[in-house]
Amino acid sequence: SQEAGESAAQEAAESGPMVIGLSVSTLNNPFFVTLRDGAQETADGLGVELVVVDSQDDPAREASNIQDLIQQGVDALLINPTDSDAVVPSVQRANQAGIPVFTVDRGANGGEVVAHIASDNVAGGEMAANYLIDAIGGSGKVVELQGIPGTSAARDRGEGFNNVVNDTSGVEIVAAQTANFNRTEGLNVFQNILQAEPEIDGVFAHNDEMILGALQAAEAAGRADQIVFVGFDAVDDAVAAVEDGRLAATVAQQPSEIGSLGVSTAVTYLEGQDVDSYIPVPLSLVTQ
Amino acid sequence: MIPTVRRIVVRYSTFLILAALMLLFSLVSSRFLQVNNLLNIVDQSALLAIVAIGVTYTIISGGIDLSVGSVVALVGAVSAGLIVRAGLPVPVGILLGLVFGALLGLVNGLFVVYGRLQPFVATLAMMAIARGLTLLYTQGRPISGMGEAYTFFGSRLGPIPVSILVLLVVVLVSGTVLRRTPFGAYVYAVGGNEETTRLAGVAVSRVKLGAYAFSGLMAAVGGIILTARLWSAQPQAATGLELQAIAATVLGGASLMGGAGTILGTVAGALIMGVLANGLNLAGVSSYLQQVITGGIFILAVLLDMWTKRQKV
Amino acid sequence: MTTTFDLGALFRRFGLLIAIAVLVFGLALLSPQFLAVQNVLNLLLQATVNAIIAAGMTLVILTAGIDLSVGSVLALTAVITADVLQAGVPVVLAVVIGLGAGAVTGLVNGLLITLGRIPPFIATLGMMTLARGLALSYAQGRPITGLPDRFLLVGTSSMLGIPTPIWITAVVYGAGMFVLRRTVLGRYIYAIGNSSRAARFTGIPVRSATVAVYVISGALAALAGMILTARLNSAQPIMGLQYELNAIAAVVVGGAALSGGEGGLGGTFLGALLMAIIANAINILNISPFVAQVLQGSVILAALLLHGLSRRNQ
Amino acid sequence: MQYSLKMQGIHKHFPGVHALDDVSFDVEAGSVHALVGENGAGKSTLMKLISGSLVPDEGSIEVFGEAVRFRSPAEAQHHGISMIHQELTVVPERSVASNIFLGREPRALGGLFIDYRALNTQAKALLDRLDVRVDPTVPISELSIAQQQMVEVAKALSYNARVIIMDEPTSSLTERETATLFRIIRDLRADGITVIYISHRLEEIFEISDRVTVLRDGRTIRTDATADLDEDTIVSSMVGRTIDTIFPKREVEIGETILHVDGLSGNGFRDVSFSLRKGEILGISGLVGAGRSEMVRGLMGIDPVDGGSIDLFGQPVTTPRVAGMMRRGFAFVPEDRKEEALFLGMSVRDNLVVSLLSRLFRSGLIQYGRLGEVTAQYIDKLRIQTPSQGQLIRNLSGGNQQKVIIARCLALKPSVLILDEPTRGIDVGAKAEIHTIIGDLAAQGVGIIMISSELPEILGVSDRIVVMKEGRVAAQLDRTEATQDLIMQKAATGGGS
Ligand SMILES: Nc1ncnc2c1ncn2[C@@H]1O[C@H](COP(=O)(O)OP(=O)(O)OP(=O)(O)O)[C@@H](O)[C@H]1O
Ligand SMILES: Nc1ncnc2c1ncn2[C@@H]1O[C@H](COP(=O)(O)OP(=O)(O)OP(=O)(O)O)[C@@H](O)[C@H]1O
Ligand SMILES: [Mg+2]
Ligand SMILES: [Mg+2]
Repeated sequence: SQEAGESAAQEAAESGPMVIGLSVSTLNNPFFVTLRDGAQETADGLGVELVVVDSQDDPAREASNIQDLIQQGVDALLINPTDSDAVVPSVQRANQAGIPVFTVDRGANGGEVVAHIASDNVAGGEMAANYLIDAIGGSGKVVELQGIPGTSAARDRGEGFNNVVNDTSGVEIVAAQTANFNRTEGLNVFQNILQAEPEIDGVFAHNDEMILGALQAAEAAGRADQIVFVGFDAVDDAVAAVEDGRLAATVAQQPSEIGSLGVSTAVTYLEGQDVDSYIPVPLSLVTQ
Repeated sequence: MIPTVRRIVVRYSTFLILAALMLLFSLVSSRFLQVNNLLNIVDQSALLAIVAIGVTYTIISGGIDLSVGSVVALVGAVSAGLIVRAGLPVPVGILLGLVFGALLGLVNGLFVVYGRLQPFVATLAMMAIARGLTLLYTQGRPISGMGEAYTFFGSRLGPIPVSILVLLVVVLVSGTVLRRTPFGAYVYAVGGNEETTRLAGVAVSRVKLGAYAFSGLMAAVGGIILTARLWSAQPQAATGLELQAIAATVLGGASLMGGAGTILGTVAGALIMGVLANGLNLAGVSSYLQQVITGGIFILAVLLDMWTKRQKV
Repeated sequence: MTTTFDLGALFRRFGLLIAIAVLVFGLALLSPQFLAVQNVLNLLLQATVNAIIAAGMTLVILTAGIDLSVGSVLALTAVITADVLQAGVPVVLAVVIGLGAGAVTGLVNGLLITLGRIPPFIATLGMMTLARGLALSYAQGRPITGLPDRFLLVGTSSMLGIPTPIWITAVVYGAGMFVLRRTVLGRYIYAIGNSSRAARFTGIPVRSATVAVYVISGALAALAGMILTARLNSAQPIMGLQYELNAIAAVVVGGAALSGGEGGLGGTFLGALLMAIIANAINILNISPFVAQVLQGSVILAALLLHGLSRRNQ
Repeated sequence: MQYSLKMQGIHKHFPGVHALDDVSFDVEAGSVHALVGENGAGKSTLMKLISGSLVPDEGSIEVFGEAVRFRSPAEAQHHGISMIHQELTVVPERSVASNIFLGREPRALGGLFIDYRALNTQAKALLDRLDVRVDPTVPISELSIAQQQMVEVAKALSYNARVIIMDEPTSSLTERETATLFRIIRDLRADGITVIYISHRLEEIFEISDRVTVLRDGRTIRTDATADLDEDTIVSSMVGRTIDTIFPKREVEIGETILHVDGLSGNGFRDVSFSLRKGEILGISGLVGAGRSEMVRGLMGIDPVDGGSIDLFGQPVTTPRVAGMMRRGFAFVPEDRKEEALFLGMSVRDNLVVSLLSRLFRSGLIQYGRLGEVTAQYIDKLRIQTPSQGQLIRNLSGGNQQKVIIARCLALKPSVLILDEPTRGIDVGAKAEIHTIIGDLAAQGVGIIMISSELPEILGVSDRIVVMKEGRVAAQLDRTEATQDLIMQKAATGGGS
């Protein structure tokens, strides 16, 4: 595929600026909006044209969108898959068309991918769990607010979190409920859980939207100071909440960095240079 | 002369809108009218078209089916599960999936006919239940590894996507059933005037059950195609597809009051939605704006359709 | 007032009440938390948004219409309200602007339906997509956070120990019932739902009354959006996804017919309450999210079948 | 004597109504048997028991000597019984041919498919026999009501039934189709087929039937040979008292011109001119599709008009709109009671006051006290029979429903009242009452426009008669010069007056 990259680079040199297609899983979520923005900024800086399509979390739409990008004859494809399995045929289709594929944030379970630029959601879940367990003093009752059931982010983050918690004696998950990645539901669901569980030491939510809702519920119930809140994604609102001391921590995946690295990696490759097949974007924990 | 032109405009307004949109997009992007892109559009619209054909049956019969999106996901998961987990041969897994889809549709019909529930709510409840069952069955994880015999339905035969061939078969069968058989005639009749149809000695219950079962079957076909296209059954697949299917059906000239609608119209309606998505992508319109434009064009198209139909022929 | 007080309607409401009572009794046995005063208040609070939207939806459905755009309108008006608040517009004015924006979307729906003669399902389906796109464009896909404290009071304050949103809902339902029972518009709404053709022949201002219900529905969706925004201290362009289906379910569970002319706000409130109870119980009992939807769908089906039975046995 | 039908001790209850109370009913084979009775007497209910769309609570039914108990229309059809229902039973979007053979389409290819060619040819043959010249492939909704009614007749014939029930088949037919229908009925009788015929038009009963059964309040009052009966006897058996005259014409002082219509045109009518004076009853007559209903709908502002002028009390009315016309003193009783006038799911009171609300309560707030008073006043004045103001109007008999609609118009205190087929499907008793009301109104100075397809009614009630043909005024006749023959001639052949 190195050859493919070279020929694509030649073609690009012949016919105006390089065009990179970016398929985003959803632009209804600020995390991916930031990812897109990071990519756009870097593309603008490098003089590359970026064509963005939005799958709205629908794998079928994603397949169509990628088909359309291929049709447009983009030089490289940056895919942020809605699902690692469902994206495989699309990756193969791009392979057949000779377009190099890069995956960002979420990987593909098949097809030829030049490079994968991401931070590891499972590791993020583990990181959150370790922090939370420390913060509550090694033992206690915790709650898990899950994302939309069946989505890969919910699966991976939950897996990482549960791996650690299940291995730690003294920590008990007293409630695991879905709030669909949604702030409103985070608020309502956690309000109900607060009602059901007189004793809660910590909460982990699969994304910041839900933890912010939960925070709101706990504050309204006057129990926010007894509970440690850990979110995921480090969206602006959450970082602000950490700064205010309301939120204990949020796992930062640096979406802007992911997007930016995605574009620059693709450009590097198209210019004929070698790139690593896995480009990790470090996770960090945003705390006060 | 003029009246003939008018009659044609009224009769084929959906197709004219489709043609106008295609003309528009071909001006915007030179790649739009390439054969490969046109094949892409049909490939991309096949799922919607097939599911919408099922919904068309229920709408003509005076009902509606909101459960199709969930049934697509559930059948996809079950057929994939039967093959991957239970090790059944692919044709058997697919066949059982289709039967299962028809059964789910039949259950909708039973609630409508014997439970005397309004179709909108009966199928709304089924929408929630089938989605829940999908999550339960998959435990929230996609199922993959069905093998090439299965993913064949999402692949291409030469340049031709297999989904288009499936769509053709579906259109042929469902169109013939609707236009040529007594069952099809009764679907129209029930939707046009249920009491009269009953008085004429037609077994109205069976006709309605048939329409819902057929809708379930079409959703099942869609489920197989989608799963094959994605090489995996996704628990959250096809969310929101029901409203798109209804929109396609209505764009195709069906009346939500029942009694009117055609298969070709529905297919054209689905193609309009597909052309819009594809054309806006090729034109590089931002996804937010795409939604605004899609909503606007949808309303305009229906306005135009209503307006032409009101002009006396 | 036979249209709202006929025996059948009474039976149907009675059936729903029994269903709710049985459910509450069972839940109280399963979890002592369930009937705690605080939980009851929570439950009512959580019911408010759906209940307010469903109130507008009830009027729409009584005219044999439907409004699929409410969820998107909620999001659109919420981001607009939050944005003008952040721009420093006084709270009262911002609320008026938000409600006005909701009313305008309703007006567009109403005009498409009456003048454009597009079926309500279709017109509002288009508006649903369109308004969602506008909300996303307007907010660029991001939440708008950090609103003035005075605005947050809409969602977070209490009066006499009862959260303000519950009071607001009570006022909405009180006003709605007044409109349906005591005003000429209320009679027109039932008449249009009964037979829009006859309504036209009898000189009822069908168009303006129809437009009015969609305007009310849009404004109430905006009101619900404000409560949500105030509770969350943030407005998001993806708020209110699928709220239209919840609201319709509440109305129908409450005994209204989608064919129009039949139903009332009392039933709708019970319908919204039932749905909130189910969601609350799923959390309180920590039922697996995988089972949750199956349960929700089944309880709604059971409630509807129960109506059907009481309707037939009268 | 062979009986095609014998019914014994039939009972049928509806919630709150004992619709049939120990009815016995025998019909001789090969005869035309008329069934008469007031609105709500139970005629349609009895017929539905025979045709399988209702099941009796008690009693026995024998068809050609065989005891039967039909649970569906299909079973009755198998026993050679077909029925033309009182209400049109058509599937509007389907073709005429599909409507006729619904449920019994000719099949092709081993029964799997419908043979549409055979369907259309067979339909055409049937329609030709009935003298109905329509294309069997057009959607039935494109036909006029009268044509649709004739298609219903064709449908009933197509069963090749031994017993054909006709429930008020002529209520929306004009004289010409009625004549055709009677010819067909005589042919059927000649072929030995039994016809059960329901009508509120007594002259038809005498013209066509061999025997008559009178129903009253769900009971059989009498069955006799038609020849042994006269109109007064039938009427008094039906209503349980004697009625002096169905057309009580009062002499009224006719005043100045209040309405002048000049060259009015719209969809279905062209260049219509006439005037109406205070206290005058203007009858409008014409054949099927003459455009009378369309014309008055245009006048009321329900349908758009595209030409002509309307002058009311010397004031021109530009672009009429319903509510505005009502404010100006118009009131309208539409042709299709169920579709255009009634709110079936609402109470008698709500139906009665609906047009008055905006006038009575300018603030928009309803005072129930006022509403009750007004309603009570009109229920009393028009002797509307209802257990309460809150009764759902769908539970009232057709005649009483019609009185509620007339009351709705009277409550507006109109200066011009337009009635489109005000007594269609209404029994003689109620009919006479409605005619009395119309006469009283005229006496009070109201100008009245009445469309009727019933010539005796037009002749009996009107002061002046406008005859329409193909959307235009064919003649204006004074009551002194008008005769049935003259009206028919003008309506059929036209020619200005
Ligand atoms: N489905 C029904 N439910 C309740 N009541 C009914 C029903 N059908 C008929 N009735 C009542 O039964 C009685 C007999 O009605 P039916 O229609 O047989 O009268 P009819 O003699 O045909 O009158 P008309 O001359 O007006 O057609 C009436 O009081 C009517 O209101
Ligand atoms: N032969 C025909 N084929 C199709 N449509 C017809 C035909 N004759 C009349 N019509 C339609 O029927 C309508 C008028 O029918 P209608 O019978 O209502 O007229 P009318 O004079 O009001 O008579 P009535 O109200 O007494 O039945 C018109 O719209 C006309 O276009
Ligand atoms: Mg009758
Ligand atoms: Mg007429």
